[in-house]
Amino acid sequence: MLRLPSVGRTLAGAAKGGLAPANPVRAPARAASNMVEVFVDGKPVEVDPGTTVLQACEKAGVQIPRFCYHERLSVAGNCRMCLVEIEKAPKPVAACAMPVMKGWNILTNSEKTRKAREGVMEFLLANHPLDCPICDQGGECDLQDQSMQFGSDRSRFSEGKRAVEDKNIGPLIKTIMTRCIQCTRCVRFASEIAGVEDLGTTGRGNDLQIGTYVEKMFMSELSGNVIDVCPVGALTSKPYAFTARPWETRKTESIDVLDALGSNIVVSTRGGEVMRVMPRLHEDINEEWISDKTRFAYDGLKRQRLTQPLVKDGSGQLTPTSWEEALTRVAGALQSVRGSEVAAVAGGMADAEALVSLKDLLNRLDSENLCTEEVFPMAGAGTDLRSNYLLNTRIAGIEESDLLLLVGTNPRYEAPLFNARVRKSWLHNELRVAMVGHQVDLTYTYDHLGEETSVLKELADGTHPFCQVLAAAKRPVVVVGSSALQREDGAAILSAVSTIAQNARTSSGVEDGWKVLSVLHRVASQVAALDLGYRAGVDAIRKNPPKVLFLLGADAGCISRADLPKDCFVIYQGHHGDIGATMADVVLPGAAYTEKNGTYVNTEGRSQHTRVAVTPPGMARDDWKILRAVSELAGVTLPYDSLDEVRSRLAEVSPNLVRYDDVEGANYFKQAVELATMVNQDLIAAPLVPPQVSAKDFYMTDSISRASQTMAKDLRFALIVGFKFLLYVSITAKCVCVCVCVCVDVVSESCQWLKRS
Amino acid sequence: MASAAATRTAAGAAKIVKPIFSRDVDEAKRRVRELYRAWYREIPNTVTMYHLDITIRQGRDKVREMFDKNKNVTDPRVIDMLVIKGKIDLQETIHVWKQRTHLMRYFHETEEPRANDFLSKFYKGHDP
Amino acid sequence: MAEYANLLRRAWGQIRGHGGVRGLLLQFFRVNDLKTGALVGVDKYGNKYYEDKKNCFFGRHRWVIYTKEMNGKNTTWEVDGSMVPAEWHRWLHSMTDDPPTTHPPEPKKFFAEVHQFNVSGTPQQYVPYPTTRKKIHEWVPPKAGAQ
Amino acid sequence: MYSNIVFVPGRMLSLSRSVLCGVVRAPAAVCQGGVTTISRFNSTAQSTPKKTKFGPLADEDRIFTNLYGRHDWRLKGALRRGDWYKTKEILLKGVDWILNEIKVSGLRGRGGAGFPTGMKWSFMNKPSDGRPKYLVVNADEGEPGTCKDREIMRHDPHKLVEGCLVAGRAMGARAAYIYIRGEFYNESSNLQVAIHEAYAAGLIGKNACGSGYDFDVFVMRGAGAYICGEETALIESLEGKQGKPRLKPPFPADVGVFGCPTTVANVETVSVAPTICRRGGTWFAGFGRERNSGTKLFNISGHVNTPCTVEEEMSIPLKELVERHAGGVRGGWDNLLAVIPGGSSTPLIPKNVCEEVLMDFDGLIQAQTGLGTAALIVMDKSTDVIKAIARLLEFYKHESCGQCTPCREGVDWMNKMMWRFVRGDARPSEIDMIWEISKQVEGHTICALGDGAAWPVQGLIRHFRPVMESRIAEHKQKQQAMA
Repeated sequence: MLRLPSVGRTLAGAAKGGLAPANPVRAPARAASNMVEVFVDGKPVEVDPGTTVLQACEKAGVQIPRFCYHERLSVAGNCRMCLVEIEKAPKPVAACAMPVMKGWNILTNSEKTRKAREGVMEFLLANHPLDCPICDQGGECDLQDQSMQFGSDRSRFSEGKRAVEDKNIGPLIKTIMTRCIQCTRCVRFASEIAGVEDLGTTGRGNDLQIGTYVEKMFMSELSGNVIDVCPVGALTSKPYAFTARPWETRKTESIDVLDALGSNIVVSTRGGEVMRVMPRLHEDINEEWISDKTRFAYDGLKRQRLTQPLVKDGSGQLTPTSWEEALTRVAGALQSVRGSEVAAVAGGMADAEALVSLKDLLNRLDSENLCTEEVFPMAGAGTDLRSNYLLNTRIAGIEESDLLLLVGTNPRYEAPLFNARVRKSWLHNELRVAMVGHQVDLTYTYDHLGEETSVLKELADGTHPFCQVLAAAKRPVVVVGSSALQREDGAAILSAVSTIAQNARTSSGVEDGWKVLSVLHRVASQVAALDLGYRAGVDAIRKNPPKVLFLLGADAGCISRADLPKDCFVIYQGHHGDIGATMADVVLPGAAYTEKNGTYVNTEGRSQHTRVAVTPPGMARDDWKILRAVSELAGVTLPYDSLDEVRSRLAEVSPNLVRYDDVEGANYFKQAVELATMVNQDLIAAPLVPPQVSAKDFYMTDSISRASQTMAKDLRFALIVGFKFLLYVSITAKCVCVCVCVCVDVVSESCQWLKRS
Repeated sequence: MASAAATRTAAGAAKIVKPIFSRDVDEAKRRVRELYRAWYREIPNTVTMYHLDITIRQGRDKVREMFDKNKNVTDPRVIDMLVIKGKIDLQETIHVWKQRTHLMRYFHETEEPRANDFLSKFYKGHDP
Repeated sequence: MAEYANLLRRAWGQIRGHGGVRGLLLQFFRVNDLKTGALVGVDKYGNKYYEDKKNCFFGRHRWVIYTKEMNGKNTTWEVDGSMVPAEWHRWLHSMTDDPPTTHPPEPKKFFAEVHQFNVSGTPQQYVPYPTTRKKIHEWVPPKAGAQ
Repeated sequence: MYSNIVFVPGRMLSLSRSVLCGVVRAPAAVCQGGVTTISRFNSTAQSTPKKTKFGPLADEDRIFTNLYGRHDWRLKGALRRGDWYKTKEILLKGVDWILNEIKVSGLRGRGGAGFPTGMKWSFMNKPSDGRPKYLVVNADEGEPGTCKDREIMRHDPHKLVEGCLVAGRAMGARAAYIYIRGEFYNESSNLQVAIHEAYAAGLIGKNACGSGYDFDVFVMRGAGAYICGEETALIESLEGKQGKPRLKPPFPADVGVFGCPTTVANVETVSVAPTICRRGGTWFAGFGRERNSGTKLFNISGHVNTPCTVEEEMSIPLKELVERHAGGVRGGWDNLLAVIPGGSSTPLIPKNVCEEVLMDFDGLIQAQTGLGTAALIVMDKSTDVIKAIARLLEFYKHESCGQCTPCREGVDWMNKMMWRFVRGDARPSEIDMIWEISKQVEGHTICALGDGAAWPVQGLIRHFRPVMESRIAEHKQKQQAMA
């Protein structure tokens, strides 16, 4: 590269400016945009000041090899793989950490750069075991790929290799620490994103090890992400170990439904079996992380499945049967009833297609008894105003806010990625968090205002001292957990919270587009069900027991046989044999979220859809198809035969449901508050305690995770390790005591000796 | 038939098509009859050659059925084409280029027709 | 004329060999064949084994007339090749010329005490099954009385 | 002292420094090479007439007058030796005057890198953004062979305390943290006593020396890691974290200890500052060659008759230094094999080079080694030089922090190879290989420990390759005889 940067610049300028004098034309433009011009292999690139060399190269389309650098983590700069030569600089610089200076010429493929990379690669491989053939990372290993591209073709390391003892950090993550290249990505992930200081380095030099200091579980609801973050096979998935190779799996982009966030996922399948679930990038929802439940509960999709229709025989035993018989039974039962004699309950994982089919079916039977399992206060505006039940601020909106008030929720376990977003904002944007409700362990500090409902009242009246902080906030957000609204005084709580939000809104003087009040849901189907006009809660059914009850994946146990008349005919349609199926007279096997094209609306009102990764097992069918078939046999044929037709019906009912990846905002806060004031319900004094208080409540919340053995193991481990850790601490404390005593003795001895001498 | 031919000539004033073999329907019909006779004579041979588990009567009935299937065809070009195909089929049968199953397939359809309505598709499987 | 005499003689021989016209017809409808020969032996189930080296060519010179009732099953019309027990199977298929009547087989523990029919096509037949683990474990509904 | 490993001052460090000053001052100065920058700053010293003879140092020119602890080290004795004399006046003369004196004196950092001190201190004089500034004194003297700072702290602690005040004033620091090596128990104890005395006498603390300037001095004891002598690792350790070097940039002058602008300086550098201010920069610049001016503490250890620490003029010939102060090499000069001239991390030089070489920064760089901390390790002909270097590598392997790859893996690899070379259990081609590996470590690491581990090996191969080859041949013969 003989061309100097200055020459290059004039050349570029001449080419661009044509006849006009190049520099005077270009200089003001650059001064105005405040950009820095650098050269990547002689090619000019304009970047913002403070950009690192690596980012500048990426902008120029040159990929720099890296191990320790990760966009969402702090820069460590310790792998040295990203060394590049800067023209006229004596030493190669670490591209990930070095900010560019004006006029630098970055040589990404010079002799010196290549030598540096090859040298670092050789050192990394020197102590890396040669177990790629049995390594789970094989095929998606950064070290493997980059050594093919940048490494030497032979080894000259003839000394003994280092070996490191494997650590047991729980039933989810398998560690093979000999493979570790000490990039510390996992350590940084744990301390920055997950917010648990569990991982760290011990030892120094060649004996540097990554670990948890003492043997304990890596207790984080986001722990699985270290598997993706690890560039080598040191941290791999324990349930996935030795089951599949990345090149033999088929990847399907889908949506997670185990919480209300709708994290974007990739489902890897092989031979009609889900092998693993991995995150997919979505900046507005999950960035590139997913929670452990999303990642590891997939083995629940293979157990306790409903694979054939079941019908109760004379002895009351559910026996397998054919679709014809089961559907005939169901249709017969439906034909004999009209109006309020038939009711339906939708569960937490029902897709919008099934929901709309069920609603249409029951409407044709003159029934409006359609409920969701999750309760939502119907007094006041209730679910009539969409703004009342959405996370209006949106997940990404938390990053712009400066004050967050959580009411009766534990986001760490109800929506782990929402919690991660809050932590991110708390860490980088100085977000202040306050909480009304049970004091739980979040990954950030917060002002605990108390767990009594009276606090809410004081906040709404403006008599609480925190109101001043609330009033001073520029972009406040109030998030109320859906569990808080499930109480008997839910309407009163919602009314109080919306008053607080409205007060904060007026005092902050924030622009109209900013939404203050937000509801954090816990189940995936709720928003879509409410959008479609389902009634929240099963109270109506309890009060007015039907003759025929249709359960669409309703497994939360809201309604039981005891609530129903003896001769009530219960139909369960779903994918898992759980609480719902055991009480049913007919069981219709449906498809789980990896097996159907289903529309789900997340808690912020964003409509997304899953895709078919595997076919439903056995005789199971898509949920809306079952309902369509039932309707035909019952003589009230629904007017859609294909998925597109169902979706156009969805669009008729609620157009936002088919505008995928688009958030339809809601904006009737004022009216909602006015209506809420008409609620004449009193707050109950009972403290606000979210149902998921600690880690042990996180793992088994729905029919899929209840069927998952991994989740069960994790739960057990969480309990055992907690105990073991206590034991450990006490032993360590004892040892320390003894050591301290000895030391004190020695010191006093030596002091006396010194005095004498 | 003549009127049909007449209308065709009237319509074909603008478009004159080249015949394959037959210039009119009668000639085509003659060819069909010749083919039918050839098949009729060949059936006993076929039954023995292929050890078919049918009687000669059944075979001839099948031939007739196959011819009757196209009885409403009036275009001599189409008829000629069908005759050519029939001849090819006959030759293959005479020379035992076929196997038993190829012949028996005339008597029994092995594939079931695809389901069309929603319900039968639903009973059938996942993705009809 | 001599030919007809011969034919008659053979016909008489057949009728006599099968115990009259009724026996001949029974034999004809049971096995579609009429042969007479020397009775070599009868196994314990009642199957009779014949041999005729003079009139039959090799390969058709030994045959069996099946018993009419074996292992509790009426075998008058439903005869099956697997009714021949192992020791006679050897002789019948010309693996040896020594019938088990003169050369009884050495007792082996793997010889079945009671000869079994072939169970193919019956519910007892062997069906190959995969040894890999099931991909989907279906839900087993709880027993009705358990609740 | 650790930071002495950074021994190619004009090249490595000054690139980043020049970049930094480019940011601070005029963006136009970026393109200037590091060497130019240095000569620009030292041009003030050029007016002195050319000297040709260096050393011995006259007694009245010694700065450290209680180096051997023959006098009282407490405040009373220090005052008698002239410490704290007119410190107030120095402080009152202002920042610019002090900085100018230091610049005129041509003082270069005594920790090993030899970066011009006046320039380094002047980096701190940016307009304040509200954060306090700190002076951190690097007293984590861990370099094998080096024992100069401990002498200062044990026998002349007031020189250091006063130096902290003067240097702190020059950079507008709020406080000084003295990070002292954990093993230096008596030294830290004496230093602490001296600080208490100074506080009691009103020399430091609120309104130090009555100058109206508030300045505190704290002592922090390390826990015994060599790497904590590297300036950023020292800062990390000071903050209570694992002592692992930080990435630069940002440099400590921007973001240092507790996120505030910080300068890390060596004990000796800080200690000589008051004397320079008192006697004038030109006095100090009068010693030694141009750009290598001043006096320096030399430590002479190893195979000499009287190992010692001595203050001498810079640029004194190595031979004269050894003969005059250390009583000569054991068994006479001809018995000399090699000398490591600047602490363990500088490459060794064989006898023929030792004859001529001058003990200063530039002279030793010409001899392909470095002044480092000016700790001479003398080895006579009884030394197994390969084993000596192997032992040094063992040390570096043990002290590598393990943060970045080339040092973590490379030093361990070189160590394993070196011990094979000691036995001769190697192939001759592996000499080239270890040279290449050392080159792969050098310059690719976050801090300079990797360089410090690579250089001794390179020095060995450069000067003693025949020894290594004959050792290998011997071993091969022995193996063949055994077989």
